[in-house]
Amino acid sequence: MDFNWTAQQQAFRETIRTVLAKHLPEDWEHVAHGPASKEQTAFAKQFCAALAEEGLLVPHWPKAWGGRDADPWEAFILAEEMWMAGEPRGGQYMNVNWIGPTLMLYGTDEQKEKHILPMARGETLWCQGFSEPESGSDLASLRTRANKHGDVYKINGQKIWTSYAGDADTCFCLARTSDGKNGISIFLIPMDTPGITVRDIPSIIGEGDIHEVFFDDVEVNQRWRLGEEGQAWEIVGRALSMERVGIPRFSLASKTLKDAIRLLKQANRFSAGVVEQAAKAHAACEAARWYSYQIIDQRAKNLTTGPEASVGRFSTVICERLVSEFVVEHVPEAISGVHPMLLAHHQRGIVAGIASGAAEIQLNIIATQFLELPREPR
Amino acid sequence: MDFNWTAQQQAFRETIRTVLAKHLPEDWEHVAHGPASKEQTAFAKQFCAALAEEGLLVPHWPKAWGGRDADPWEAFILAEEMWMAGEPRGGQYMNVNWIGPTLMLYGTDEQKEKHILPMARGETLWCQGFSEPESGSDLASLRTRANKHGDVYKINGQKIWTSYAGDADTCFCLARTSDGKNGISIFLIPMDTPGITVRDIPSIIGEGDIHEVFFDDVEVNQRWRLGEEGQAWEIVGRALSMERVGIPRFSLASKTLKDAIRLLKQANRFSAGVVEQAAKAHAACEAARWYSYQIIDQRAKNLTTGPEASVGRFSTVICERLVSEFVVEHVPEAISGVHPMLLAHHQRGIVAGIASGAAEIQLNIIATQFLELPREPR
Amino acid sequence: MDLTLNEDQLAVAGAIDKLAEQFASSPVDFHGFALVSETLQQELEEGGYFDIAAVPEMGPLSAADAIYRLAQLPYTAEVALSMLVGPVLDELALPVEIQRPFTVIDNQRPGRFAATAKTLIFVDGEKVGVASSDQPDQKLAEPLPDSLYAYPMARIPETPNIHWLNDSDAQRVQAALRVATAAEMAGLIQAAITTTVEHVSVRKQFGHPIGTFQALRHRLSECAVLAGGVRWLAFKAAWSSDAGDAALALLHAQESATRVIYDVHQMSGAMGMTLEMDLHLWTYRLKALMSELGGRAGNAQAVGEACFSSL
Amino acid sequence: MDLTLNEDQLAVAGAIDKLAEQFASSPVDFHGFALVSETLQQELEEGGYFDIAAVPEMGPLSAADAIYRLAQLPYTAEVALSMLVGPVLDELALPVEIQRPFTVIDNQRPGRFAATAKTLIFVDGEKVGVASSDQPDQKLAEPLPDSLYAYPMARIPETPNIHWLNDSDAQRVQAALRVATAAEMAGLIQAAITTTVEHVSVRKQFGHPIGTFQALRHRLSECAVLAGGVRWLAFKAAWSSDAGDAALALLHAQESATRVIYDVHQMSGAMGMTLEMDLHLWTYRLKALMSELGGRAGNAQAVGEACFSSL
Repeated sequence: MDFNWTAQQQAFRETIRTVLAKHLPEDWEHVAHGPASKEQTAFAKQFCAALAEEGLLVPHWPKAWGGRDADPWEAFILAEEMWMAGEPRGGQYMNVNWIGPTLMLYGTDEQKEKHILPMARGETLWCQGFSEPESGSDLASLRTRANKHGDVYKINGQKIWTSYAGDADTCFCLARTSDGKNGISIFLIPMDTPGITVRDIPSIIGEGDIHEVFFDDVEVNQRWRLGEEGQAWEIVGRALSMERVGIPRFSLASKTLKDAIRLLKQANRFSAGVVEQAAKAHAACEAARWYSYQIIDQRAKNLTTGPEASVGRFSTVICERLVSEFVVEHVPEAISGVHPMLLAHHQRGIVAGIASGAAEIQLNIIATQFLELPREPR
Repeated sequence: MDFNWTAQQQAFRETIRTVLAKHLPEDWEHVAHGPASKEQTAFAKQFCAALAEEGLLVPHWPKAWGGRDADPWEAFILAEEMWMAGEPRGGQYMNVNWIGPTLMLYGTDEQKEKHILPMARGETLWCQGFSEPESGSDLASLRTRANKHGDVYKINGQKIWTSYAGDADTCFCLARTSDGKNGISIFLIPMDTPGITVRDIPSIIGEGDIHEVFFDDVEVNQRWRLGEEGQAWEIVGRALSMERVGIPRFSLASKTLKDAIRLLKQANRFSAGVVEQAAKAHAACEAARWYSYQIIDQRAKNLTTGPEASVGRFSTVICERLVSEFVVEHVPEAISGVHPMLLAHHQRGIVAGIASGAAEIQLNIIATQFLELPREPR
Repeated sequence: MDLTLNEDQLAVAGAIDKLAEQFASSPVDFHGFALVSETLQQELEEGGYFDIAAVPEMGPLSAADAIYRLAQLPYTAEVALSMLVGPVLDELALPVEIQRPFTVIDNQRPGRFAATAKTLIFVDGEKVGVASSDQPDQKLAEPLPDSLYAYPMARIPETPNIHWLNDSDAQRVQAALRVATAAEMAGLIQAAITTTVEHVSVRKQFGHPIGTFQALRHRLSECAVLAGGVRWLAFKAAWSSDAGDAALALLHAQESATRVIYDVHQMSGAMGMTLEMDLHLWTYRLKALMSELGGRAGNAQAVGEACFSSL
Repeated sequence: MDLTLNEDQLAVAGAIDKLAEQFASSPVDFHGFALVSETLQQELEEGGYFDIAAVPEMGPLSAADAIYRLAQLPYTAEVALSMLVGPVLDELALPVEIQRPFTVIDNQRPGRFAATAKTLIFVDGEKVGVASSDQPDQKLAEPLPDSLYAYPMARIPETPNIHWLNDSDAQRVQAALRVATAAEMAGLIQAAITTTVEHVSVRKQFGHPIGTFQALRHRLSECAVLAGGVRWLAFKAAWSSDAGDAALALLHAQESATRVIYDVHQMSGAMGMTLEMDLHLWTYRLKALMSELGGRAGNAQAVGEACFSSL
């Protein structure tokens, strides 16, 4: 084992930091406040284009699609640095991590042509139409319907918790083409299609972050169905496996903890009891770090990653919790608007256990697949 | 509200302490080590007889049965002082708290004559034959059978976790006379009846504390069935409601915490971090205290006690946990045999969440009856 | 020992509950953090409720109970300090005019209701000072509209005319502040649990209300146990006015809130992130109180001094 | 970065697992606390396993992995200190004869294997001293057969010939002690979880194995997450030999153990109270290690100094 970065990995990290310093504006702290605020989304478009030019938007993609086949370590280092900087890519991180790669695997030539290169240039924003009012992380109870009439599907239903929907160009949308688990299909729907209505849901996380999306007789040509009818379960599973480690939340949590400690030291408020709590949060961040790196290590070695990925994800939930609690308890002014970056971490941190692949789902996977406990009676 | 004891209550507590000082031997700390060790059980017999003579064994019982109708507060003060002293009554606390009172309510004249006065004199030890290998707190799955042949029941089956079975005179035993929840009956069985075998289960709690009891064609005359056939569910419910608050564990936990703090102060080891943990444990003990007193207050005022009793019980589980953890972490030598009373608390404390009315059962009651959450699907 | 409210106290509780009815629901179109009701404050003022702690038949316990009840409303107002700390300041006969409402400026940090308070209580470790806002500086109060805390927050710049209390007065005021805060937290925790119970009883997953899932039921039950404990310790401290009891109550409130805040948000999922569910009104008030008056570490040390020094 | 064992390390792991097989079950008639195997210790000695930390291809990481694996056996022996602390003491070339096995006497408290140890390591805060047991006083070791800890415990009276280390040596030894203890705790936590998984998969309540109940599944899963984190931090610390990493690893081990011990006993119910289930072999070893080398408070302060002083 070697817990150090290679010289090349370190150099890559430095490159990213230099690029970030070059492209982030002076008042970035104030732009970064809400993960999906109008300001941040607008900035992300220009920033991602710049990143693409620097060769840092999709380095891990194949050359054919604008990348350079960088290994999983570099992809992850990139994700870490972006997340620590307040994710200036905004919602485009989804393109980069899984929407693009999923289209490469399952898309028709037409779909790839239309969508992948614009992603690689940082020009488009997508949103993810998975959750519905009566089905959170539970795809089986999906109710949005896509009924076929000739070459066209008419889509009716409602999505909720949709991040970026307010500004997205295209929706990666799940809808039911027939009953049962294998009756769900994927549609790539331009958000300006008639019949789509987006409503902002006011939220703690920040203005413009989450939405409801209503589909009212939305017509989509079958050319924009991704994969076969009913293939959604398989495709989404594959897409999620690309996201196995998820967002490197531990890196921002760890940075936030250190920022808070600095503030406390300046104010002479870093007393013994506070040190103890900080040390425990730090331990949780480091545990999450090594868990996450382990998954990347396995991926880099082309080993299959089993349920350990869920273990890693849950360890991140634990560390986010401890850091958030530490900041609120000891630097309470942080979320009174006095320290924008700490506020931004708070808004990102509170969703750690709730966002895609909620903590409970991870715990179920750990129980059944990792510990191999008997399954729950249903 | 008044959070102070009345002068009379305080005087009663003093009386008990004087009596304890008079009757507990010098080396009591070493006798008290295991809650049901042979030594402790032997001592309990002489101690309870003395307590009876002092009028302190069954003060809350009716005059007819040797008591003086003392109110629930006095009964609870008595329980607190006894438990804090390491429960020198041994297993006889069960007679006093619920076996005697249950026999008064449901016993035949013959049953009362035979059993109640000896209890009031501190002469007899009972054990409780409830748990079975495949049914912990879940009476419905009880399997011990009592088949009637003329006037006699033949009992076959197995009980487990039976405290005091090794020395008990009589077993308050549940057995199935027919199928279903209403097919369980209660038998008062002399432990020297042929066919009964007792096996010690070696345990952390202390030698001789828990047992398996095997019933092999044990014959019991129907005169010794308590109540009607199938009445067990009702009678046990009534008996448990007498035990609503359960053992005043918070009192010993609180005393143990203070003893540990004293030791730490003597050794100059009571530093800031330790103080914080101690303060949190203290808060939990006090929360459990007021919860428990609230139940007594209601009982003293003849008000019905609802699911708050379970809330109170679970608060005790929390305080026992924090105190046990505090002692192990900061006075680790305590359970290496260096401080017998702290060891004794440890052995008593670790079963807090497991013994009769396990924590999980309390949480289920709280969820359904107190919070009124929808019931679990079955 | 008598652990039931007396008749006068029950009458106050009943009247408070009645008064509270009109404030029981948040406006449908409210999607912010600080939902303040001046009417609530006025009605309490007019009803004479800010004086109950000083009335022997009711006393601070009755005031703590009122705080506990009112803290469960979606609307907030400066209630806790007026009810429990005001009467203590009055008794001290300080050379500062004591007028409602109050604010606490702890360690120079932003304070709740600081922009509208007429009496400013400064806390710095064990030191306590009082100032009237009737001075030119008052205009300098800097409101913080972007705060996530569900109280109106403001920063107060250095105020020159602080009257610092002597040690024994400071300890009395600290104790009252701690009890007031603990009683408020007890109500907030309770309201957060009530809101969550409603949510999980309705919201379904895998075809069942999520409130039927055992993992959630057990956690919520543990939260309920903590909530009641916080209330008991706050009531005891209000009754005794003892410094140790007060620190113990606030310690337990802050320790329990840490757990409850996390759990209720976990159970409420994305709904709890929205400003359309009231949950944040409780949890982001609780978060504002987590660090008050020493926070867990400071309150624990105060408990240590008051409760363990004789051991 | 490379987070997989190398071939040599894998070979050691395989050999350790093979050697461990014969010690994998406790004797049916054993109902005590300290289940010690001298054979285990001999075989490790004969196989040269106490030297792997000093072999460059394997190093302390390989030793930590071996400790982790062996700690999961029901049998115990003085393995951790011999594997990770012995080599460090050897390197220091002290004027004390360093012989296996070792014991730690922390703050004058009873020590594990103290009655049979040949080298005594005294820890008092940050101070570290070493003494050989080849002195007449050794006979004074006072075994504590009534201890609930599942190690053979003994008290050592004041030993006059302690060689106290200089600060930098003391820090190195402290770090090695902390890593050894953390690695052992990682194994013990894992074993406690494994034993509990077996138990709850079989034991039924209300007609279903209790391992099917969601409340329990989620708690046990959280324990598993903690267990793996403890292992990672112990491995990282073994690899880096850094004082901060070492304190961090032990802090996380002690913090996680607090939670896991409670949960596994809760889930094992009365069975876990018996000496017929092996659970106490893990939990009462963990309890013995909760207070070692500063406990959570002391290790957290050490983390603070090592990791936060540059901030």
